Amino acid sequence: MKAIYGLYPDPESAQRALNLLERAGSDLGFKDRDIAVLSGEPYEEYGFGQRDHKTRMPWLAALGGVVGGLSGWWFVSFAQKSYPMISGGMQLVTKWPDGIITYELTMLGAILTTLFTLLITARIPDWSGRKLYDPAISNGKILIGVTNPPEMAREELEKRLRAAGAEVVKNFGN
Amino acid sequence: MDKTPEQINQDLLRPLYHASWRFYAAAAILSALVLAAFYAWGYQIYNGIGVSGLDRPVFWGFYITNFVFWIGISHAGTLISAILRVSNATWRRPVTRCAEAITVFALSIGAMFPLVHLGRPWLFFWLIPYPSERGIWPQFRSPLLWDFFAINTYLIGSTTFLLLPSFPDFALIRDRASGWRKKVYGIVSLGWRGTPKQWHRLEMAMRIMAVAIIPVAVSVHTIVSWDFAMAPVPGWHSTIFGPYFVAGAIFSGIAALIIAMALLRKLLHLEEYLQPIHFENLGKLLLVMSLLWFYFVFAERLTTWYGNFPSEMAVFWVTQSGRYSKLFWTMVFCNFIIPAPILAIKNLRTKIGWTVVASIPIVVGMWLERFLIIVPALSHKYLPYTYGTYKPTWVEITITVGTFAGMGLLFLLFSRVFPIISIWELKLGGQKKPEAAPALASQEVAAEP
Amino acid sequence: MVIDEDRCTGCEACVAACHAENNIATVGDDQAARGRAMHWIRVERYYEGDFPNIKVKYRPVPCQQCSDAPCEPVCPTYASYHNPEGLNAQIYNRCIGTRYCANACPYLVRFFNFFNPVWDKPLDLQFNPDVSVRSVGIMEKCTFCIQRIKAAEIKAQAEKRPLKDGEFNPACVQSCPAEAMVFGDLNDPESKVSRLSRSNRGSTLLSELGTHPKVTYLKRDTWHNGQNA
Amino acid sequence: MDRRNFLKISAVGSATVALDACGKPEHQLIRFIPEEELIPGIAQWKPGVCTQCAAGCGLQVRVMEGEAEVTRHGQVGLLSMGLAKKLEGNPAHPVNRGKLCAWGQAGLQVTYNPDRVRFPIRRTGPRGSGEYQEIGWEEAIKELASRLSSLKPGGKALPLAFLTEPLRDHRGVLIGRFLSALGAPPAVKFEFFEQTVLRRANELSFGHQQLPTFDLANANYVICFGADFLGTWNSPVAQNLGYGTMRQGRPGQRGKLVQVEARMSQTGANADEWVYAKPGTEGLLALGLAHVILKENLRPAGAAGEAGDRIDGWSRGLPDHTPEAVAKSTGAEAARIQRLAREMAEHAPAVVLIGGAPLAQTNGLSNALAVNALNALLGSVGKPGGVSFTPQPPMPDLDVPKEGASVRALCEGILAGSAPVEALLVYNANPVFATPPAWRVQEALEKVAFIASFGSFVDETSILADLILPDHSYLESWVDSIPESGTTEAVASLAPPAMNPLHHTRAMPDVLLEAAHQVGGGVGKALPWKTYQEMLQAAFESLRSHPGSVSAKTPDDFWSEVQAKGGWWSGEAAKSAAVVAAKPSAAPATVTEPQFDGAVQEYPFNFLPYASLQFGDGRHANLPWMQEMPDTISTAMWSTWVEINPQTAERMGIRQGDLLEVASQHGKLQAPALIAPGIAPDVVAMPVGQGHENYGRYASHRGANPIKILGPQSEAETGALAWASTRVKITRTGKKGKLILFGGGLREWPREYRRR
Repeated sequence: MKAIYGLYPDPESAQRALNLLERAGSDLGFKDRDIAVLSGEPYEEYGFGQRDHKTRMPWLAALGGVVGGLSGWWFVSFAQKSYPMISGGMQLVTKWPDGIITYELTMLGAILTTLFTLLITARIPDWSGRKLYDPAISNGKILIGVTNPPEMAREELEKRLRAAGAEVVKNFGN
Repeated sequence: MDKTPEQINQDLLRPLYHASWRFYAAAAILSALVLAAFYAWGYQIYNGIGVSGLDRPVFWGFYITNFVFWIGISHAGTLISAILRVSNATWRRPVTRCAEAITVFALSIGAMFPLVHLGRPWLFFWLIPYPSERGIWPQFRSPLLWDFFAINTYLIGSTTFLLLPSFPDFALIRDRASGWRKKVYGIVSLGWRGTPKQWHRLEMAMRIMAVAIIPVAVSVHTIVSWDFAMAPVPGWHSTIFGPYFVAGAIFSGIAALIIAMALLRKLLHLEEYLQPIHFENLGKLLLVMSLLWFYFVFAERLTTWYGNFPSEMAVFWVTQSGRYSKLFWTMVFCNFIIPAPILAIKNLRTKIGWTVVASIPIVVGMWLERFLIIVPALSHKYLPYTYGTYKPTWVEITITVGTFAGMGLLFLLFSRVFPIISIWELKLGGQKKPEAAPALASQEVAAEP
Repeated sequence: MVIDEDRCTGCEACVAACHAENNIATVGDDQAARGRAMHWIRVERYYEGDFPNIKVKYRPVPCQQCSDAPCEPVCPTYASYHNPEGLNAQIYNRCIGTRYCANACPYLVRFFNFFNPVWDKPLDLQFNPDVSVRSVGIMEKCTFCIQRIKAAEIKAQAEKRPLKDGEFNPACVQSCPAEAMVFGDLNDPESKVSRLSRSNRGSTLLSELGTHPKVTYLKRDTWHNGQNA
Repeated sequence: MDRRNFLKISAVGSATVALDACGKPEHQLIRFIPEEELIPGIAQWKPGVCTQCAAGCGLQVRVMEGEAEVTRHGQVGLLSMGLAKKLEGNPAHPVNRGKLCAWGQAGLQVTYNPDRVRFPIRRTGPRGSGEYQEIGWEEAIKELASRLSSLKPGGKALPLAFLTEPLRDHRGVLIGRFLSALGAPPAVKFEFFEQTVLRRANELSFGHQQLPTFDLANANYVICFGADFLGTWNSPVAQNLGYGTMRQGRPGQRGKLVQVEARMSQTGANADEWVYAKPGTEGLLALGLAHVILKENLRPAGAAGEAGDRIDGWSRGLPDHTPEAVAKSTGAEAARIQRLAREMAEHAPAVVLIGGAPLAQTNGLSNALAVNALNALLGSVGKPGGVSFTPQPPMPDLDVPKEGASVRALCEGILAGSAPVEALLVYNANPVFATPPAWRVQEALEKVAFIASFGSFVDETSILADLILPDHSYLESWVDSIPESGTTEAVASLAPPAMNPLHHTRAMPDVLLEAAHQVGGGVGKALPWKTYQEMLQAAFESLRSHPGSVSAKTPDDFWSEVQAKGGWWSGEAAKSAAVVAAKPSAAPATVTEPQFDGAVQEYPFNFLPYASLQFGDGRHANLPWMQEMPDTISTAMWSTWVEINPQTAERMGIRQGDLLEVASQHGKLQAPALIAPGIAPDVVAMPVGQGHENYGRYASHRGANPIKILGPQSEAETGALAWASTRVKITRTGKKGKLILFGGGLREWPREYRRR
């Protein structure tokens, strides 16, 4: 992967750079999804921190819970019937106590679904190291750049990234 | 807080790089205690559970006391941190990591006790529902199976809850470290980069987890209480047990958290991050829980006393004025009479030292409470002919001490590999507000299409 | 089973007979001092009144074989279970020693092997080969001498006839010198035990707990000569 | 017949063992050819006779195949043999009717006891050291015979003494014949809880020198003075059976039991009414009851007959024994005495019992005579629901030998030199353990040049022996028994060995017979039988002509039938034999107050030892089942204790389990306190049976022996030990004693746990 990016010391300049890039995409021949933003903090209040916000994670979690609960209920009923033993004068399939395990498995289903949705949608784990990254973001810098920029637009991009207030503009993958 | 991100990084990552002789000395002592506990356990497995002081009728003693106690301590964490997250209490930020770590460790320790107390621990896997060649499943009517499911769900949930917000911090360490650290943290950070998508999914996951973990935590301690309440034992068979145990768990958990935070603050020089306000806020919570605890105790005793069932009264009097009364009144002192005034007085509550003074007796008192729930009831069941008593042996005492040492040791090691305060969340608290917020994150999660 | 408190003299023959029949280990003085002695049946002794107007009541307590036994649903491994004849059986091999059943049992008639039992040779030659010897870490309890029940059933089956009332007895019932205990089939309304259990002196132990025991106690009677019966 | 001769070492067997013998040396055993045609897993029931106490109950022994480590011809090996697995009562036996008490159940642990003497041994160390050397049987019997032959009659009798428990079987006959043939004095019989006083009283009142039998099953009103007849006294199984029937065996009718004593015994615990009487005043109370009956003419005055004549003042209506006077001396209320007297007179059949502590007072005989007279007054003698005497089976050989001297007299003779003993044979008697120190038994026995014991166990007495010739257990040998009481039929129980011997032991009668033959001369001729079995067969043959439970044409049939049934009994036919015989008149007795050893000021407590439900007089203390069986009153296991009244304890600051020092004029001991609500404030009680110094691993050095602080007072008329007449003082040691209780709370509804 190749990329060109600028490192910004504060969120305002990063936001400026992002605004710039969003407008420049059609001129310079790159798509909106090629714009890369990396930061050491979420910056929820800024536009650049608001990218890619569309997710069905809560619904998936709820679905996972339902699946977990149903499989729990089925499992417990199946187990109680598969080796039928009366115990303490209770019926063979004991609904109220089974509800407890159903409940726990509902929650477990929701938790695991959330975890896996996160891992899948956030594309982790990824130990390849081939993706665009700069350790400087750990010191509070914000990275704004373009992945796989058209070769001809490189210089123009570098100029604009600087104009937005980049401390430094770097190339990645060359 | 006006520290730059770089200063924060330096302050909070220092413990990962520098360890004094005190650390090694403490680790050595704690390890020795833990090893002693493992020796005692091995001795017990080899010779039989009879080397403990358990007897008839007190078939459950220190081990189950410790089980309930540690499971209770585990509520410090995830539950508090989840509640604070859900209620968006910003002062939570330096507290949550520590609290979540307590949860995971206390839960792991607590979950060991059902195994320690088994008569035939080498067959513990018969508790696990798996299709075995014996053709028989475990019995799902048994509260012990509920325990199995609840504790495992809680353990998975709280471990996730602890680890998820750690990835960005691991990435931070990876970026700043060299050598083996870079490699190791490179792996455990899972390739975290910090794209808005990752940040958002992480925060979204944390929000869902926070919502999900609260009912799990409540159910865990309710189910632990049902281990008792489902058995027709005088003093156990009570509907109050669920909420009573949950309240007690949170109570002891907060106290443990305050103690742990005060220690870390002192030892890791985090005075600027863990400030009196954090202790005061936790202290307020603690005061509420202390009052709530006393309310439950009072309500439980009063109904017992008015009910006047002979078997229940036997347990009642043996704790009020009989054999166990000294322990009972110590418990009331530790859990209410000492901490409540301290925490109620603002001048004291705002001083870290005083909150610790209020918390230490609570940990002791809550351990006693669990002991007093188990032993007097079991030793005074229905038929007076079967009354008995219980005296622990060195085996149980060693194992009990070992678990406290184990908790300390785990925490010590944890503070050496994890930033004890969630760095990115802390920085988040120091973020400047945008002057003109372009697209504000005012839309809530649920409002998304 | 029906136990007549008016007949029981507290002689403890049942206790010794039970030990002999069921290979119950003696635990020795140190263990007994720790409350670990195992007596599947015990004779409870309760005082009433004060000297010199004092009385004693004896009550033999074996497992009550509850119909709705609290020990059963709490066992995670079905070691404590309800057999088709309605007895609370203990499957030693399934037991992992959570001791939960013993806590749940209101009568405290379940006993735990805190250690492997010790039998000084040649005391082990006495072992009843029909009863398994329990090892460390498991619960054991009164079985109503299930080995005798099974033996009698097999014999009756082989002879193609129904079991007779009183054809066999658990060891405690068989030895009881005052004939305070009667054993039989409660499902048969004509058996001696059924008739006695309907006595107006009859009650079950801790009946308020809803365990529905299968042992009926006949309470102590007063002196009468027909007229005030 | 003797299967032991059939035994050979099996080459095949040892090869099999060799395969799995790798490693563990105990597996390197020789495997013997199986002795029996037993099917594994299938039980055989063989008859037996219980010898755990004198009651003589019939047994059924469950025998199953098993592998035992046994010694045969000096070699240890594994043997597949029939092993006794369970003891049950013999349902046909007239005494116990299929029932069996705890001692009987624990009989298995006598046979399988790990502390049994497994082969003949000769002492090598000093006496009491417990150092022995194994010897062969030939050598052992030879030594015994030569010792006996070398005895010279110094003046009158041979200086030989034979010390046994009271035997009610043909062993006793054999020993008697053996001794008289040798020219030795009759056997000295010893047991701690002796019944001499009661036998003498019954002889005086009713003409039977025998223990009484009570028809409790038909009684409507029972007053018992001190006898623990449901626990340890006389024939407990038979009495329990009768008691059960009295209580709930007769539709519409339920008898009443009144127990009079100073310390609530197991029987007292079962009483409908428990009456406190000062120790030793039971006879006075009985006369108080008689006074009321006589005065109110509730029974005809002459009803008491001869038994009444034995009491001074009876014919005059007992004017000195008004309820008020009796109340003063006994501690029972006068109104209660009147009520009890009316109740018992009006609710026939009524019966009165006496036994245990009231007879072990200085006035024991007069107490018994008073009770006998009361029984006679109530018309209960020889009647249903009353008292009778078990007829004896018509066996001509059964000339139960005369009573010999008492152990006390024997020891006095030895110590004083007036009746020296050069050889002493001991069989199932342990006087060193069970005699008061003033009798100086051990000192006396140590003066005896040669002591041989037939005991299965090394106890305090047999450890002094020079030669131990271990007996078979009663499951391994021929046993017979003629019950003295407990049934209205004449009974002769018999059982062949239920199993082969485990160890290299030999039955005492066989050893005695062989020794007699080796001594030769008149002794051999007086004992013409080769084995005890032959002797028994000859004795039982005499029963064949009498109607009874076994009828057979030929002697062989009869013999095998008697064996199969577990004995011979007369059936209902012999009941008439229980009719009271007349008795030549003797001087009437005055019922007095008892004398005690120790002044009240210094020794404020009456000390009441009692027969333990677990150990009896101590002989069962080596059985782990009995050690761990909770005592029925205290619930104690593996311990001894001192019972003390709660108020007294509170006054003295004594708490449960506190180690107390109990001191009499003759010694002191330490035992933990047991708070017992059923004991009088000025009485302390202790169970007999613990405190053994040498009695195997289970009994030795456990608890304290109350006999060792008893005074030597004896019953005035009979000379029997008045073991209930010692007074003691009590001090706290400040330590905790080893009191192991099985039971928790004392009361079903503990009052300390009610709402306050």
